[in-house]
Amino acid sequence: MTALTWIFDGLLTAAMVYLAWSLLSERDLFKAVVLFIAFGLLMALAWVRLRAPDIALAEAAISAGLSGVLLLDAVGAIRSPNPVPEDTSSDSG
Amino acid sequence: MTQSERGRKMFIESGKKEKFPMERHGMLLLNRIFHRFLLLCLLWWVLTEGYPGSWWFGLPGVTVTTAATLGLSSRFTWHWRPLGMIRFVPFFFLQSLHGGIDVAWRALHRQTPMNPALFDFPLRLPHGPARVFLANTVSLLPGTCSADLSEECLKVHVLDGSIAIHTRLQAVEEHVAALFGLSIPPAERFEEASPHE
Amino acid sequence: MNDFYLAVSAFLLVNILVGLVRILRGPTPPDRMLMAQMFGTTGVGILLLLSEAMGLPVLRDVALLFALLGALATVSFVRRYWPVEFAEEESKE
Amino acid sequence: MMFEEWISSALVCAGAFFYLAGTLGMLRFPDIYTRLHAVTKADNLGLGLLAAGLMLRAESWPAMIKLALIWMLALVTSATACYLVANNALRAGLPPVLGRYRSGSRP
Repeated sequence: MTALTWIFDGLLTAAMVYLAWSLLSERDLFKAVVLFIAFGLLMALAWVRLRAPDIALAEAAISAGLSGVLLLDAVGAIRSPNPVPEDTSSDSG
Repeated sequence: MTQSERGRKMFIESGKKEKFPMERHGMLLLNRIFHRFLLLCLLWWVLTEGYPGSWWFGLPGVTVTTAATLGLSSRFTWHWRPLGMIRFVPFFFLQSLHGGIDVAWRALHRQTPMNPALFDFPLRLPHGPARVFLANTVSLLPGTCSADLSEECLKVHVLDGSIAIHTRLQAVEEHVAALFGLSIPPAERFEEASPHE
Repeated sequence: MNDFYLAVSAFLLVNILVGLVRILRGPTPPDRMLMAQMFGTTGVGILLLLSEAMGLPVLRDVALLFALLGALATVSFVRRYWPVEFAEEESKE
Repeated sequence: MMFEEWISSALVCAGAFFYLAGTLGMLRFPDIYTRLHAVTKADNLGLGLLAAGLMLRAESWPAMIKLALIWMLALVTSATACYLVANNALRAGLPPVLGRYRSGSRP
Protein backbone atom coordinates (compact mmCIF):
# COMPACT_ATOMS: atom_id res chain seq x y z
CA MET A 1 0.00 0.00 0.00
CA THR A 2 1.80 3.06 -1.18
CA ALA A 3 0.55 6.60 -0.97
CA LEU A 4 -0.59 6.38 -4.58
CA THR A 5 -3.03 3.57 -3.91
CA TRP A 6 -4.46 5.59 -1.03
CA ILE A 7 -4.92 8.57 -3.31
CA PHE A 8 -6.53 6.46 -6.03
CA ASP A 9 -8.89 4.67 -3.66
CA GLY A 10 -9.78 7.85 -1.82
CA LEU A 11 -10.61 9.65 -5.05
CA LEU A 12 -12.69 6.72 -6.25
CA THR A 13 -14.64 6.45 -3.00
CA ALA A 14 -15.28 10.16 -2.71
CA ALA A 15 -16.42 10.34 -6.33
CA MET A 16 -18.77 7.39 -5.84
CA VAL A 17 -20.37 8.85 -2.74
CA TYR A 18 -20.79 12.23 -4.43
CA LEU A 19 -22.18 10.63 -7.58
CA ALA A 20 -24.61 8.46 -5.62
CA TRP A 21 -25.90 11.44 -3.70
CA SER A 22 -26.28 13.66 -6.75
CA LEU A 23 -28.06 10.98 -8.79
CA LEU A 24 -30.50 10.24 -5.99
CA SER A 25 -31.33 13.89 -5.45
CA GLU A 26 -31.62 14.70 -9.16
CA ARG A 27 -35.05 15.82 -10.40
CA ASP A 28 -34.34 15.40 -14.12
CA LEU A 29 -34.77 11.69 -14.85
CA PHE A 30 -32.52 11.61 -17.90
CA LYS A 31 -29.69 13.29 -16.04
CA ALA A 32 -30.10 10.76 -13.25
CA VAL A 33 -29.84 7.87 -15.73
CA VAL A 34 -26.63 9.25 -17.25
CA LEU A 35 -25.21 9.74 -13.77
CA PHE A 36 -26.19 6.15 -12.99
CA ILE A 37 -24.25 4.88 -16.02
CA ALA A 38 -21.20 6.84 -14.86
CA PHE A 39 -21.69 5.47 -11.35
CA GLY A 40 -21.75 1.91 -12.71
CA LEU A 41 -18.37 2.47 -14.30
CA LEU A 42 -16.83 3.73 -11.07
CA MET A 43 -18.45 0.77 -9.28
CA ALA A 44 -16.71 -1.62 -11.66
CA LEU A 45 -13.42 0.13 -10.96
CA ALA A 46 -14.06 -0.25 -7.25
CA TRP A 47 -14.59 -4.00 -7.66
CA VAL A 48 -11.33 -4.12 -9.56
CA ARG A 49 -9.53 -2.37 -6.73
CA LEU A 50 -11.01 -4.92 -4.34
CA ARG A 51 -9.39 -7.60 -6.51
CA ALA A 52 -12.70 -9.06 -7.63
CA PRO A 53 -12.41 -8.97 -11.43
CA ASP A 54 -15.25 -11.44 -11.94
CA ILE A 55 -17.72 -9.17 -10.17
CA ALA A 56 -16.26 -6.24 -12.09
CA LEU A 57 -17.04 -8.14 -15.29
CA ALA A 58 -20.63 -8.68 -14.21
CA GLU A 59 -20.94 -5.08 -13.10
CA ALA A 60 -19.66 -3.84 -16.45
CA ALA A 61 -22.09 -6.00 -18.39
CA ILE A 62 -25.06 -5.16 -16.18
CA SER A 63 -24.54 -1.47 -15.59
CA ALA A 64 -23.08 -0.38 -18.93
CA GLY A 65 -24.92 -2.87 -21.08
CA LEU A 66 -28.19 -3.79 -19.46
CA SER A 67 -29.43 -1.19 -17.00
CA GLY A 68 -28.23 1.77 -19.01
CA VAL A 69 -30.13 0.63 -22.08
CA LEU A 70 -33.26 -0.39 -20.15
CA LEU A 71 -33.41 2.80 -18.10
CA LEU A 72 -32.87 5.02 -21.14
CA ASP A 73 -35.61 3.14 -22.94
CA ALA A 74 -37.92 3.60 -19.96
CA VAL A 75 -37.22 7.33 -19.69
CA GLY A 76 -37.77 7.68 -23.44
CA ALA A 77 -41.11 5.90 -23.10
CA ILE A 78 -42.19 8.13 -20.23
CA ARG A 79 -41.34 11.41 -21.90
CA SER A 80 -43.14 12.92 -24.85
CA PRO A 81 -41.65 12.24 -28.29
CA ASN A 82 -39.02 14.57 -29.75
CA PRO A 83 -37.96 16.14 -26.49
CA VAL A 84 -34.49 17.37 -27.26
CA PRO A 85 -34.20 20.74 -28.97
CA GLU A 86 -35.77 23.30 -26.72
CA ASP A 87 -34.23 26.38 -28.27
CA THR A 88 -35.02 25.34 -31.86
CA SER A 89 -38.42 24.72 -33.35
CA SER A 90 -39.10 21.57 -35.43
CA ASP A 91 -36.91 22.82 -38.25
CA SER A 92 -35.63 19.44 -39.39
CA GLY A 93 -34.33 18.28 -42.72
CA MET B 1 -12.63 5.48 -66.95
CA THR B 2 -12.56 1.90 -68.22
CA GLN B 3 -10.71 1.00 -65.10
CA SER B 4 -13.48 2.37 -62.96
CA GLU B 5 -16.12 0.44 -64.89
CA ARG B 6 -14.12 -2.72 -64.43
CA GLY B 7 -13.93 -1.99 -60.72
CA ARG B 8 -17.67 -1.57 -60.43
CA LYS B 9 -18.31 -4.73 -62.43
CA MET B 10 -15.96 -6.65 -60.17
CA PHE B 11 -17.77 -5.29 -57.17
CA ILE B 12 -21.17 -6.32 -58.54
CA GLU B 13 -20.03 -9.75 -59.54
CA SER B 14 -18.47 -10.43 -56.18
CA GLY B 15 -22.02 -10.61 -54.83
CA LYS B 16 -23.29 -13.40 -57.11
CA LYS B 17 -21.28 -16.51 -56.77
CA GLU B 18 -23.81 -18.87 -58.39
CA LYS B 19 -22.61 -17.92 -61.87
CA PHE B 20 -19.38 -19.82 -61.38
CA PRO B 21 -19.12 -23.45 -62.50
CA MET B 22 -19.94 -25.96 -59.81
CA GLU B 23 -16.40 -27.15 -59.03
CA ARG B 24 -15.03 -23.64 -58.77
CA HIS B 25 -17.87 -22.74 -56.47
CA GLY B 26 -17.12 -25.70 -54.22
CA MET B 27 -13.44 -24.81 -54.04
CA LEU B 28 -14.27 -21.23 -53.19
CA LEU B 29 -16.64 -22.32 -50.46
CA LEU B 30 -14.07 -24.67 -48.95
CA ASN B 31 -11.51 -21.93 -49.11
CA ARG B 32 -13.82 -19.55 -47.34
CA ILE B 33 -14.72 -22.06 -44.63
CA PHE B 34 -11.05 -22.73 -44.03
CA HIS B 35 -10.19 -19.02 -43.78
CA ARG B 36 -13.02 -18.35 -41.40
CA PHE B 37 -12.09 -21.32 -39.25
CA LEU B 38 -8.51 -20.09 -39.01
CA LEU B 39 -9.66 -16.58 -38.16
CA LEU B 40 -11.93 -17.80 -35.37
CA CYS B 41 -9.17 -20.04 -34.02
CA LEU B 42 -6.91 -17.00 -33.89
CA LEU B 43 -9.62 -15.05 -32.07
CA TRP B 44 -10.06 -17.82 -29.52
CA TRP B 45 -6.32 -18.03 -29.01
CA VAL B 46 -6.15 -14.30 -28.39
CA LEU B 47 -9.19 -14.21 -26.09
CA THR B 48 -7.90 -17.01 -23.88
CA GLU B 49 -4.36 -15.56 -24.02
CA GLY B 50 -2.96 -18.87 -25.25
CA TYR B 51 -4.10 -21.00 -22.33
CA PRO B 52 -3.74 -24.54 -23.73
CA GLY B 53 -6.47 -26.23 -21.66
CA SER B 54 -9.11 -24.01 -23.17
CA TRP B 55 -8.98 -25.75 -26.56
CA TRP B 56 -11.14 -28.62 -25.29
CA PHE B 57 -13.89 -26.10 -25.11
CA GLY B 58 -12.65 -23.85 -27.88
CA LEU B 59 -12.42 -26.21 -30.84
CA PRO B 60 -16.08 -27.31 -30.75
CA GLY B 61 -17.10 -23.71 -30.20
CA VAL B 62 -15.04 -22.50 -33.17
CA THR B 63 -16.50 -25.24 -35.38
CA VAL B 64 -20.09 -24.40 -34.45
CA THR B 65 -19.42 -20.68 -34.92
CA THR B 66 -17.92 -21.26 -38.37
CA ALA B 67 -21.03 -23.15 -39.41
CA ALA B 68 -23.24 -20.43 -37.97
CA THR B 69 -21.45 -17.59 -39.77
CA LEU B 70 -21.68 -19.48 -43.06
CA GLY B 71 -25.41 -19.82 -42.61
CA LEU B 72 -25.91 -16.22 -41.57
CA SER B 73 -23.68 -13.95 -43.59
CA SER B 74 -23.71 -14.89 -47.24
CA ARG B 75 -24.47 -11.35 -48.37
CA PHE B 76 -21.89 -9.42 -46.46
CA THR B 77 -18.65 -10.83 -47.75
CA TRP B 78 -15.94 -8.43 -48.60
CA HIS B 79 -12.29 -8.89 -49.29
CA TRP B 80 -9.53 -6.70 -48.01
CA ARG B 81 -6.53 -6.52 -50.27
CA PRO B 82 -3.28 -7.13 -48.38
CA LEU B 83 -1.47 -4.50 -50.41
CA GLY B 84 -4.18 -1.94 -49.74
CA MET B 85 -4.04 -2.82 -46.05
CA ILE B 86 -0.27 -2.27 -45.92
CA ARG B 87 -0.80 1.17 -47.41
CA PHE B 88 -3.88 2.02 -45.38
CA VAL B 89 -2.66 1.30 -41.85
CA PRO B 90 0.33 3.71 -41.73
CA PHE B 91 -1.73 6.32 -43.56
CA PHE B 92 -4.43 6.02 -40.89
CA PHE B 93 -1.91 6.26 -38.05
CA LEU B 94 -0.17 9.31 -39.47
CA GLN B 95 -3.41 11.08 -40.28
CA SER B 96 -4.84 10.47 -36.80
CA LEU B 97 -1.68 11.63 -35.13
CA HIS B 98 -1.55 14.77 -37.23
CA GLY B 99 -5.23 15.58 -36.74
CA GLY B 100 -5.11 14.67 -33.06
CA ILE B 101 -2.29 17.06 -32.31
CA ASP B 102 -4.20 19.74 -34.19
CA VAL B 103 -7.38 19.21 -32.12
CA ALA B 104 -5.41 18.94 -28.89
CA TRP B 105 -3.78 22.26 -29.67
CA ARG B 106 -7.21 23.82 -30.13
CA ALA B 107 -8.50 22.34 -26.87
CA LEU B 108 -5.49 23.48 -24.85
CA HIS B 109 -5.25 26.92 -26.42
CA ARG B 110 -6.42 29.73 -24.19
CA GLN B 111 -9.13 30.89 -26.58
CA THR B 112 -10.12 27.61 -28.35
CA PRO B 113 -9.72 29.02 -31.86
CA MET B 114 -11.80 27.15 -34.40
CA ASN B 115 -13.72 27.62 -37.60
CA PRO B 116 -16.32 24.84 -37.83
CA ALA B 117 -18.03 24.17 -41.14
CA LEU B 118 -20.32 21.64 -42.78
CA PHE B 119 -19.22 20.19 -46.12
CA ASP B 120 -20.95 18.06 -48.69
CA PHE B 121 -18.32 15.67 -49.98
CA PRO B 122 -19.37 13.98 -53.25
CA LEU B 123 -18.68 10.26 -53.04
CA ARG B 124 -16.95 8.27 -55.74
CA LEU B 125 -17.10 4.91 -54.01
CA PRO B 126 -19.88 2.49 -55.03
CA HIS B 127 -22.63 1.50 -52.63
CA GLY B 128 -21.81 -1.12 -50.06
CA PRO B 129 -19.49 -1.73 -47.15
CA ALA B 130 -16.77 0.49 -48.60
CA ARG B 131 -18.93 3.59 -48.11
CA VAL B 132 -19.75 2.70 -44.52
CA PHE B 133 -16.08 2.05 -43.91
CA LEU B 134 -15.22 5.45 -45.37
CA ALA B 135 -17.79 7.20 -43.18
CA ASN B 136 -16.41 5.51 -40.08
CA THR B 137 -12.82 6.30 -41.02
CA VAL B 138 -13.68 9.94 -41.57
CA SER B 139 -15.32 10.03 -38.14
CA LEU B 140 -12.24 8.56 -36.52
CA LEU B 141 -9.76 10.91 -38.11
CA PRO B 142 -9.81 13.86 -35.72
CA GLY B 143 -10.84 17.17 -37.20
CA THR B 144 -13.49 15.58 -39.39
CA CYS B 145 -16.72 13.90 -38.39
CA SER B 146 -19.19 12.36 -40.82
CA ALA B 147 -22.72 13.49 -40.11
CA ASP B 148 -24.91 12.16 -42.90
CA LEU B 149 -24.30 9.45 -45.49
CA SER B 150 -26.80 10.02 -48.27
CA GLU B 151 -27.15 8.73 -51.80
CA GLU B 152 -24.37 10.76 -53.40
CA CYS B 153 -22.80 12.86 -50.68
CA LEU B 154 -21.20 12.47 -47.31
CA LYS B 155 -21.97 15.42 -45.07
CA VAL B 156 -18.85 16.14 -43.08
CA HIS B 157 -18.45 18.42 -40.10
CA VAL B 158 -14.94 19.85 -39.82
CA LEU B 159 -13.30 21.81 -37.05
CA ASP B 160 -11.39 24.10 -39.37
CA GLY B 161 -13.12 24.98 -42.61
CA SER B 162 -10.17 26.87 -44.04
CA ILE B 163 -7.89 23.87 -44.65
CA ALA B 164 -7.91 21.89 -47.89
CA ILE B 165 -10.49 19.41 -46.67
CA HIS B 166 -11.54 18.04 -50.05
CA THR B 167 -8.04 17.00 -50.97
CA ARG B 168 -7.60 15.27 -47.64
CA LEU B 169 -10.90 13.42 -47.88
CA GLN B 170 -10.13 12.39 -51.45
CA ALA B 171 -6.88 10.89 -50.25
CA VAL B 172 -8.78 8.96 -47.57
CA GLU B 173 -11.29 7.79 -50.17
CA GLU B 174 -8.54 6.57 -52.49
CA HIS B 175 -6.95 4.61 -49.68
CA VAL B 176 -10.28 3.01 -48.78
CA ALA B 177 -10.83 2.11 -52.44
CA ALA B 178 -7.41 0.48 -52.56
CA LEU B 179 -8.19 -1.38 -49.35
CA PHE B 180 -11.36 -2.88 -50.84
CA GLY B 181 -9.76 -3.44 -54.24
CA LEU B 182 -12.14 -1.04 -55.99
CA SER B 183 -11.22 1.46 -58.63
CA ILE B 184 -12.87 4.86 -58.60
CA PRO B 185 -12.99 7.67 -61.17
CA PRO B 186 -10.20 10.25 -60.99
CA ALA B 187 -10.64 13.15 -58.65
CA GLU B 188 -12.18 16.37 -59.78
CA ARG B 189 -10.71 19.67 -58.78
CA PHE B 190 -12.64 21.54 -56.14
CA GLU B 191 -12.62 25.11 -55.06
CA GLU B 192 -10.92 24.88 -51.71
CA ALA B 193 -12.92 27.50 -49.90
CA SER B 194 -15.30 27.29 -47.03
CA PRO B 195 -18.89 27.43 -48.28
CA HIS B 196 -20.01 29.24 -45.15
CA GLU B 197 -17.75 32.23 -45.34
CA MET C 1 7.28 0.82 -12.36
CA ASN C 2 3.89 -0.16 -10.96
CA ASP C 3 3.67 3.22 -9.29
CA PHE C 4 4.00 4.87 -12.67
CA TYR C 5 0.97 3.05 -14.08
CA LEU C 6 -1.00 3.71 -10.92
CA ALA C 7 -0.14 7.40 -11.13
CA VAL C 8 -1.30 7.58 -14.75
CA SER C 9 -4.53 5.80 -13.91
CA ALA C 10 -5.13 8.19 -11.02
CA PHE C 11 -4.57 11.02 -13.48
CA LEU C 12 -7.19 9.55 -15.83
CA LEU C 13 -9.59 9.19 -12.89
CA VAL C 14 -9.18 12.88 -12.05
CA ASN C 15 -9.69 13.54 -15.74
CA ILE C 16 -13.14 11.94 -15.88
CA LEU C 17 -14.14 13.46 -12.57
CA VAL C 18 -13.45 16.88 -14.06
CA GLY C 19 -15.50 15.81 -17.06
CA LEU C 20 -18.40 15.16 -14.68
CA VAL C 21 -19.06 18.88 -14.95
CA ARG C 22 -20.25 18.30 -18.49
CA ILE C 23 -22.82 15.74 -17.34
CA LEU C 24 -24.06 18.01 -14.58
CA ARG C 25 -24.47 21.13 -16.70
CA GLY C 26 -24.43 19.99 -20.33
CA PRO C 27 -27.03 22.09 -22.08
CA THR C 28 -28.54 19.32 -24.21
CA PRO C 29 -29.05 15.60 -23.51
CA PRO C 30 -26.61 14.46 -26.23
CA ASP C 31 -23.85 16.38 -24.47
CA ARG C 32 -24.50 14.44 -21.29
CA MET C 33 -24.67 11.17 -23.17
CA LEU C 34 -21.35 11.86 -24.90
CA MET C 35 -19.70 12.46 -21.57
CA ALA C 36 -21.04 9.09 -20.39
CA GLN C 37 -19.41 7.51 -23.42
CA MET C 38 -16.22 9.35 -22.59
CA PHE C 39 -16.44 7.79 -19.11
CA GLY C 40 -16.53 4.37 -20.75
CA THR C 41 -13.52 5.03 -22.95
CA THR C 42 -11.46 6.42 -20.12
CA GLY C 43 -12.57 3.48 -18.03
CA VAL C 44 -11.08 1.13 -20.62
CA GLY C 45 -7.79 3.01 -20.33
CA ILE C 46 -7.84 2.90 -16.53
CA LEU C 47 -8.61 -0.82 -16.53
CA LEU C 48 -5.71 -1.57 -18.90
CA LEU C 49 -3.34 0.44 -16.71
CA LEU C 50 -4.61 -1.25 -13.55
CA SER C 51 -4.17 -4.68 -15.09
CA GLU C 52 -0.51 -3.83 -15.58
CA ALA C 53 -0.10 -2.17 -12.19
CA MET C 54 -1.90 -4.82 -10.13
CA GLY C 55 -0.64 -7.79 -12.11
CA LEU C 56 -4.13 -9.00 -12.95
CA PRO C 57 -4.29 -9.95 -16.66
CA VAL C 58 -7.99 -10.79 -16.21
CA LEU C 59 -8.73 -7.08 -16.20
CA ARG C 60 -8.07 -7.02 -19.94
CA ASP C 61 -11.26 -9.03 -20.34
CA VAL C 62 -13.16 -6.46 -18.30
CA ALA C 63 -11.69 -3.74 -20.53
CA LEU C 64 -12.74 -5.70 -23.62
CA LEU C 65 -16.29 -5.89 -22.32
CA PHE C 66 -16.29 -2.16 -21.59
CA ALA C 67 -15.09 -1.39 -25.10
CA LEU C 68 -17.77 -3.66 -26.52
CA LEU C 69 -20.64 -2.31 -24.45
CA GLY C 70 -19.47 1.29 -24.11
CA ALA C 71 -21.37 2.61 -27.09
CA LEU C 72 -24.47 0.52 -26.42
CA ALA C 73 -25.95 3.14 -24.10
CA THR C 74 -25.31 5.84 -26.72
CA VAL C 75 -27.00 3.78 -29.43
CA SER C 76 -29.96 3.14 -27.16
CA PHE C 77 -30.09 6.84 -26.35
CA VAL C 78 -30.20 7.81 -30.03
CA ARG C 79 -32.73 5.18 -31.07
CA ARG C 80 -35.01 5.14 -28.05
CA TYR C 81 -34.76 8.38 -26.14
CA TRP C 82 -34.26 10.72 -29.08
CA PRO C 83 -35.84 9.07 -32.13
CA VAL C 84 -36.07 11.97 -34.54
CA GLU C 85 -35.99 9.82 -37.64
CA PHE C 86 -38.97 7.71 -36.65
CA ALA C 87 -41.04 10.76 -35.84
CA GLU C 88 -40.32 12.19 -39.29
CA GLU C 89 -41.30 9.01 -41.09
CA GLU C 90 -44.50 8.69 -39.15
CA SER C 91 -45.50 12.24 -39.92
CA LYS C 92 -44.91 11.66 -43.64
CA GLU C 93 -47.05 8.57 -43.80
CA MET D 1 15.11 -3.73 -21.90
CA MET D 2 15.59 -0.30 -20.44
CA PHE D 3 15.07 1.37 -23.79
CA GLU D 4 11.82 -0.50 -24.30
CA GLU D 5 10.52 0.64 -20.94
CA TRP D 6 11.28 4.24 -21.75
CA ILE D 7 9.39 4.03 -25.04
CA SER D 8 6.48 2.34 -23.31
CA SER D 9 6.29 5.00 -20.61
CA ALA D 10 6.46 7.76 -23.20
CA LEU D 11 3.61 6.22 -25.18
CA VAL D 12 1.46 5.83 -22.06
CA CYS D 13 2.09 9.46 -21.13
CA ALA D 14 1.18 10.58 -24.65
CA GLY D 15 -2.06 8.59 -24.41
CA ALA D 16 -2.90 10.23 -21.08
CA PHE D 17 -2.19 13.62 -22.65
CA PHE D 18 -4.72 12.96 -25.42
CA TYR D 19 -7.29 11.86 -22.83
CA LEU D 20 -6.73 15.18 -21.08
CA ALA D 21 -7.11 17.05 -24.35
CA GLY D 22 -10.32 15.14 -25.05
CA THR D 23 -11.81 16.06 -21.68
CA LEU D 24 -10.77 19.69 -22.04
CA GLY D 25 -12.31 19.69 -25.51
CA MET D 26 -15.54 18.29 -24.07
CA LEU D 27 -15.60 21.09 -21.53
CA ARG D 28 -14.56 23.98 -23.74
CA PHE D 29 -15.80 23.36 -27.27
CA PRO D 30 -18.94 25.32 -28.14
CA ASP D 31 -21.45 22.77 -29.43
CA ILE D 32 -22.28 19.09 -29.72
CA TYR D 33 -20.62 18.61 -33.12
CA THR D 34 -17.28 19.98 -32.04
CA ARG D 35 -17.47 18.00 -28.80
CA LEU D 36 -17.87 14.84 -30.85
CA HIS D 37 -14.42 15.52 -32.29
CA ALA D 38 -12.98 15.60 -28.80
CA VAL D 39 -14.57 12.27 -27.83
CA THR D 40 -13.46 10.39 -30.93
CA LYS D 41 -9.96 11.75 -30.48
CA ALA D 42 -9.74 10.40 -26.96
CA ASP D 43 -11.00 7.07 -28.26
CA ASN D 44 -8.64 6.90 -31.16
CA LEU D 45 -5.38 8.44 -29.99
CA GLY D 46 -5.65 8.29 -26.20
CA LEU D 47 -6.58 4.65 -26.02
CA GLY D 48 -4.46 3.81 -29.04
CA LEU D 49 -1.21 5.24 -27.68
CA LEU D 50 -1.92 3.84 -24.22
CA ALA D 51 -2.55 0.36 -25.62
CA ALA D 52 0.56 0.63 -27.81
CA GLY D 53 2.63 1.50 -24.75
CA LEU D 54 1.25 -1.47 -22.83
CA MET D 55 1.70 -3.75 -25.83
CA LEU D 56 5.45 -3.22 -25.60
CA ARG D 57 5.36 -4.65 -22.11
CA ALA D 58 2.85 -7.45 -22.72
CA GLU D 59 4.03 -10.84 -21.53
CA SER D 60 2.94 -12.87 -24.54
CA TRP D 61 1.82 -12.59 -28.16
CA PRO D 62 -1.87 -13.21 -27.49
CA ALA D 63 -1.93 -10.57 -24.76
CA MET D 64 -0.42 -8.12 -27.22
CA ILE D 65 -2.98 -8.92 -29.92
CA LYS D 66 -5.73 -8.66 -27.34
CA LEU D 67 -4.71 -5.10 -26.52
CA ALA D 68 -4.83 -4.24 -30.21
CA LEU D 69 -8.23 -5.93 -30.43
CA ILE D 70 -9.56 -3.82 -27.57
CA TRP D 71 -8.39 -0.71 -29.37
CA MET D 72 -10.00 -1.72 -32.65
CA LEU D 73 -13.25 -2.60 -30.90
CA ALA D 74 -13.29 0.80 -29.23
CA LEU D 75 -12.66 2.42 -32.63
CA VAL D 76 -15.59 0.65 -34.26
CA THR D 77 -18.03 1.43 -31.45
CA SER D 78 -16.94 5.06 -31.14
CA ALA D 79 -17.19 5.66 -34.89
CA THR D 80 -20.68 4.20 -34.91
CA ALA D 81 -21.77 6.23 -31.91
CA CYS D 82 -20.24 9.39 -33.37
CA TYR D 83 -22.09 8.99 -36.67
CA LEU D 84 -25.38 8.23 -34.92
CA VAL D 85 -25.20 11.24 -32.61
CA ALA D 86 -24.07 13.66 -35.33
CA ASN D 87 -26.69 12.42 -37.77
CA ASN D 88 -29.47 12.57 -35.21
CA ALA D 89 -28.45 16.03 -34.03
CA LEU D 90 -28.51 17.22 -37.63
CA ARG D 91 -31.94 15.70 -38.25
CA ALA D 92 -33.29 17.13 -35.02
CA GLY D 93 -32.19 20.55 -36.21
CA LEU D 94 -29.64 21.33 -33.53
CA PRO D 95 -27.80 24.22 -35.18
CA PRO D 96 -24.02 23.81 -35.46
CA VAL D 97 -21.82 26.77 -34.60
CA LEU D 98 -20.33 27.81 -37.93
CA GLY D 99 -17.66 30.27 -38.94
CA ARG D 100 -14.87 31.71 -36.90
CA TYR D 101 -15.21 31.07 -33.20
CA ARG D 102 -13.18 32.08 -30.21
CA SER D 103 -14.28 31.64 -26.65
CA GLY D 104 -15.93 34.79 -25.41
CA SER D 105 -16.96 36.06 -28.84
CA ARG D 106 -19.85 33.91 -30.00
CA PRO D 107 -20.83 34.80 -33.57
